[in-house]
Amino acid sequence: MSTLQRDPDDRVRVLDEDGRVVDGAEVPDLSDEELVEMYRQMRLARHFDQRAVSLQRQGRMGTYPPLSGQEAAQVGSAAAMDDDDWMFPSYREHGAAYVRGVDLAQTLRYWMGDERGNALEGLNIFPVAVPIATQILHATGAAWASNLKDGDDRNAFLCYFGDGATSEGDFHEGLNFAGVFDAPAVFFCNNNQWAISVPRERQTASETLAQKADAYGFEGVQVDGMDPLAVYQVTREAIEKAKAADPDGLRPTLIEAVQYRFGAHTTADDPSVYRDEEEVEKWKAKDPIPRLESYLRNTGVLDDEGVDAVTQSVEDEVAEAITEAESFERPEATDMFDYVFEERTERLEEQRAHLQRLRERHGDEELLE
Amino acid sequence: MSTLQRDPDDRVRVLDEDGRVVDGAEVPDLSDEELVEMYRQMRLARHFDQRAVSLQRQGRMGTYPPLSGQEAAQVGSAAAMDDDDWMFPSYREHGAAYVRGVDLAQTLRYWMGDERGNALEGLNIFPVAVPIATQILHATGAAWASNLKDGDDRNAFLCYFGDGATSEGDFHEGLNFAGVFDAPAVFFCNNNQWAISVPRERQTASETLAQKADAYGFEGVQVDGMDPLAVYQVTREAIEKAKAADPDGLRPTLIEAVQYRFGAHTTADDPSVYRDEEEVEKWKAKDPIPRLESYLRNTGVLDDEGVDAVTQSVEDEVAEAITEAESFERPEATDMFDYVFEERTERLEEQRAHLQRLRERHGDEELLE
Amino acid sequence: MSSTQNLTLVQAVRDGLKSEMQRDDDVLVMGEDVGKNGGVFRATEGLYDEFGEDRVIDTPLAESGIVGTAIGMAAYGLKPVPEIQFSGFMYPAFDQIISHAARMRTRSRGRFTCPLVVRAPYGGGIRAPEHHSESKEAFYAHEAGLKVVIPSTPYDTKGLLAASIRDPDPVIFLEPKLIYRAFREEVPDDDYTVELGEAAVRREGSDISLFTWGAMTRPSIQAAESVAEDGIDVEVIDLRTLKPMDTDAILESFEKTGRAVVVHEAPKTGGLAGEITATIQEEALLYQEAPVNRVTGFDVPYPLYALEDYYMPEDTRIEDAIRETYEF
Amino acid sequence: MSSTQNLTLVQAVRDGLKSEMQRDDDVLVMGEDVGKNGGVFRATEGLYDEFGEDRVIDTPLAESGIVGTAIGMAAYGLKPVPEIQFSGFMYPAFDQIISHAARMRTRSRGRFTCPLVVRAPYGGGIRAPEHHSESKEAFYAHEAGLKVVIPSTPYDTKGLLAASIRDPDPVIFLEPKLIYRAFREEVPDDDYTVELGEAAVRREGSDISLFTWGAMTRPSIQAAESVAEDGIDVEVIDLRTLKPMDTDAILESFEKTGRAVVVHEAPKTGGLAGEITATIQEEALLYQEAPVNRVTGFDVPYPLYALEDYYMPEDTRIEDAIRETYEF
Ligand SMILES: Cc1ncc(C[n+]2csc(CCOP(=O)(O)OP(=O)(O)O)c2C)c(N)n1
Ligand SMILES: Cc1ncc(C[n+]2csc(CCOP(=O)(O)OP(=O)(O)O)c2C)c(N)n1
Ligand SMILES: [Mg+2]
Ligand SMILES: [Mg+2]
Repeated sequence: MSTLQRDPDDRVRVLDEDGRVVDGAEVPDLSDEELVEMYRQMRLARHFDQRAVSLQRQGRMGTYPPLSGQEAAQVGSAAAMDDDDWMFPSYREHGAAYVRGVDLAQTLRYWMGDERGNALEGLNIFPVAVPIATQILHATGAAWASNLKDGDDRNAFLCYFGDGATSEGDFHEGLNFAGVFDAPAVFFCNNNQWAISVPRERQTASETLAQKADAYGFEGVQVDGMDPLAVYQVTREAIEKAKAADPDGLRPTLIEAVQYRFGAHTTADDPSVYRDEEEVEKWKAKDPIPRLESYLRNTGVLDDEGVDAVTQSVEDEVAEAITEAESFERPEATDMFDYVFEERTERLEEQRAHLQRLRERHGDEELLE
Repeated sequence: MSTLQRDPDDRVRVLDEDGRVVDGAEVPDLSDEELVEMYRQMRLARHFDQRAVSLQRQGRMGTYPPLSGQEAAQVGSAAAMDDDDWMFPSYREHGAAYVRGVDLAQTLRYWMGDERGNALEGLNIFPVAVPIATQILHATGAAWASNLKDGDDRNAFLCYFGDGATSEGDFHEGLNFAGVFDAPAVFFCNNNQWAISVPRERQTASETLAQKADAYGFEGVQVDGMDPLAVYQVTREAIEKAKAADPDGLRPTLIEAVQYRFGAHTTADDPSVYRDEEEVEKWKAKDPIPRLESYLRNTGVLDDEGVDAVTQSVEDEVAEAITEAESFERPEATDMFDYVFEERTERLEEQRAHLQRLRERHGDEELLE
Repeated sequence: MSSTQNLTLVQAVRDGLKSEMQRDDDVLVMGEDVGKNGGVFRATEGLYDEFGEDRVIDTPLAESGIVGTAIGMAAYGLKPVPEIQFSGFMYPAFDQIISHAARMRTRSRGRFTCPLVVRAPYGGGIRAPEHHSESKEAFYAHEAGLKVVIPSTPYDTKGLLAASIRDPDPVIFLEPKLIYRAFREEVPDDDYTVELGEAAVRREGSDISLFTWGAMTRPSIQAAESVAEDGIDVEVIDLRTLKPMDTDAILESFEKTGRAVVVHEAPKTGGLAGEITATIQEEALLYQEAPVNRVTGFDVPYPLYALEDYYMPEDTRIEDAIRETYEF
Repeated sequence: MSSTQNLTLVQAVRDGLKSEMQRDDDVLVMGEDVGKNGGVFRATEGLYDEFGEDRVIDTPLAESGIVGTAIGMAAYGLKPVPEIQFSGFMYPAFDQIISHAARMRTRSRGRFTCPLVVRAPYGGGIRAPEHHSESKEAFYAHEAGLKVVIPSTPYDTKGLLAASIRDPDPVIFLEPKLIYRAFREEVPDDDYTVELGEAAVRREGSDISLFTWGAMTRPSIQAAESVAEDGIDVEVIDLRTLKPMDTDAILESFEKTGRAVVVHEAPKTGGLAGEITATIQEEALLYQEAPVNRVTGFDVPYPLYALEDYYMPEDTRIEDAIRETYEF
């Protein structure tokens, strides 16, 4: 039986909290190298996150949304995508983006206030958009376009969003359109229990978020979002289903990955105001990283040496990315006039010239003070 | 077992298409007088509708949305409300509004382009609002306010909308808020199979509309919307539930009343473009009016004489309303400045004076030509 | 010589859609009731039969859904032309229009663009229910990243629609439904474009410049003809594109006349007459001989039809304003 | 004599909410993170503890839901003060604001009203992510049925917020977050109102009138002080209420100076500087000695923070415009 057909209340798991395979669970068919790479990517996401938070504290970066605790959901799901599949991120998917080929330096650049960090040429990734849930419609639209354009050669379109996003009208309209037009979409809800300070129970009275799929006529499944193998497995099945015409069911799937954000909502947030340290500790016991590490150690895939090598590679890679990001030049001031329309209108030309005159007259320092 | 707890796929029925009580169904506890009054109100709604359509054809009224076929849903549900309960109509609820005390002449006046027809002083009815699904949020907000303001003395808040409305974001947000804040609301969906030319199947891939309630953690029920007694029964239970604190469940209910619009979407619409006469005929066999009439004749509550008396009273009442509506004076031209804010701003005073000068200078005929 | 057809404005919409769909397989039409039903105003009539349900798509009733999925489609290489049934129902899609359609190019530094055209009938005067008569072009013109087009003749409608569809950026295309069927004009069968951003002189004149667009063009010309009898020579300019606006045409005319009237249906406060006035006096104050006269809707919610004729600027009111400006 | 506190602007918001909630049990606060968390800017800090979860309500993440239910509440006799976390997230609620809050009184001929205040932090300059920096007051000012208020000092903030809450009609209350904590001012502990629709003269002057609001008030005063050294005497007027606008104050000042500069953060095209300019020349053309100079944001999507300082009008740019206008 496909995991997607389970009762949504029945959360899919592969590894328990100590990294042991759960009774009756099937371990997804991944090579040792692939497993180690998943582990490395999760470690990298965690390390990147810690460094990014400290850059922000030092004033070297603007507001930043941390992901620690959510590595299994991000890496497990992104790893399950095929090369040509498309990803529609929220603002927190730095780990998933990395797995899909986004330079860490680009990610940093974006959060350093440089929109060029969001220009991901050549990758099947939509730019980060901040308004909650709105990207769900873009994912549905692109997936639906693939029905219309791509014949049988369809890709899957995976869209991330949070538990809070499920309350927005765009969530509803997006999933409804996906059902009606049988779009090859995978809706991946990172239920990290909190939408800033609002707990999951306050967001909706429904028992699970997965069951909301029923309103759109397709399947919903709840997965342990801190179990990378379970996430991989469920996402993989959803991706395959999206691409295979199944006369008995619809292509879209709603995945609810149950997880926890260990840190603050963003660097501007202080979670101690609204949640207990106790709760955080409870969830830290489910930390996906030691969990996968234990599994890999237990199965002999990884040893101390392997772990050290990962640590080293991760630290080097992040350090390098930070150096690179900080060495980027500030964008040209007039850059802002260049992406309004394909061609600058007369009024934009005038305004651009006006800005140039101001810069000449007063110098950049004066204008930026 | 409350009808609300049935599986939503299991449509509640009391009368079959010939007006006989369905096996095992319980007939709601209504007196003969109440039953005859329901019958009369349905007849009146039908007759009113036919007359309104012909007024529009004669140019005596603007665009009008007919209700024929939907009388059981409107009258059955409105009759189930207690005096102090609140109603939030869509634009098609002329019948329900009548049951709740709205003058037919007022309804006509509104569709004759006079906003005063929407000013229903003294009745617990919200004004008609045209943007689809938006009134669901108002109903939820008012119901929620009653939680906050009215202590245990809560009223129920019944909100009507169509099958098409379930696709809008406001439907989702409204039901979600109602679930979270346990608002005493009854969401009454008139699933008349069509949203203008878009069929129900195209609106959403979910099997029923009733099952969408599951996404909000409360009950959804499907009822035969062309069976006035079934509609009455289900609505009555939902209203009672909304007012009684039940520790085991939430107050709101979603009712999907399955029915059919016999006529055009509005007088501006031509349904023959998008649907077959055959389909219409199939649904006409379920016409709620002969159905209730048969039941009342079979049970001896009504005979030819009674039916004739109803016919007469209905024709008289509608004719009178038309005369009254057509005798209303056009609103004062300057009326439009009076309900922008509580007090006219300086700019509104100027504009009002400007209009008055124009009228004096050129006369109303010239301005209105 | 290419053949023409005698079309109404709404027929020209349909003809424009049709020829662009024939020209480019990526163009598709989507919205509520646009398919089988051919649109509530028949603007898409026949397209469903000709192009099939994959290119003329009846959607669920959800405006944010329509525009939001169209944005995803556009980014994926299609050229969707979503219809919103009435411009008063664009607000549920406002976030997608403002936050995404208008920002996608900037956000992705040009990798993703939004070559979509949001069509909607707008404006009053047709005895319609509430929210069916608004004209809020100023909302869209204020948002960087959007173009705003309002045709006033059948010929322009087809050509401007084609230009909008071929434009690589999002265009809000508002159709004056009051004149959907008010008159006919010869419209070429072949496809052609009328360039965005160019105003049209509808009547040459030397005393006063009148700037307007959409359904207000006709009563403006009428008023101009009427005052011409008294020797007041009004130049009537139909702006056609509200953003980018043809400032050159505005200034050229104003520098000739030194007097201007701006006519629009939208409420006065914050309407585009203010923008035009500000532009004029910024660039041509020294030519100015009288205040720019704004003839607009009143600052009230658009009234139901018993009163709408009092709300709408019509020839009498425009005439009054012309005389006032002339005599200043 | 009544006591005062030395408050920042955001503290004055909180103090204003608090004293209105103490005064009137029907006033309640609702929105995302306004409760336990006290708001992402701490504008509702402490209110949850003082008034409880029935009057300081954390809602699900749904802006249309927040404003739409607030409309239902308002019609049912409460006085909700919904917060939208950033003004860039008001668009999902746009339909409820435009089609309902602004129309309820008209639609029901005054039976139902919308005494609600939609609060949102607006404007740029705080190094925030996309959609956190917009200023689109012109959208709301263009809609009949809405009032629009933007304070620029702590004292005014409390008084204008109180006036807005007591106002029987819907008010869009935009808070300049750039100056949420920029300075402090003595604010009375007791409740008081600052009347809506009245501008404040921030600096008297005789040569040029400068009209502005919100966060632009401070750099405008700075620019005025700077040009004063060269003998240019600028009158700085903070409009405070953008709708209804204090036209009398505008005209009175302009008739004295004959020259004006209008400063706002919003993009130029369709911004309220156009409305102000049009009003001035409509009523006081004969006093005008130079074009009204619009110093505004550029017509581009608000850039991410690496470039935002180039986007925002600041004292240098304002100073340039003053000199240009003076020398015209
Ligand atoms: C439309 C909109 N409203 C409000 C916000 C402000 N905001 C940013 S993140 C957030 C909470 C999101 O919660 P959730 O969807 O659970 O995602 P998470 O941050 O937990 O990953 C809010 C309210 C926004 N970005 N967009
Ligand atoms: C927000 C919005 N979008 C579009 C419309 C135009 N419109 C009016 S009625 C209608 C169909 C409504 O269908 P349904 O909800 O099933 O109600 P019914 O008319 O069948 O009673 C549409 C699209 C509208 N009034 N409001
Ligand atoms: Mg969350
Ligand atoms: Mg329907």
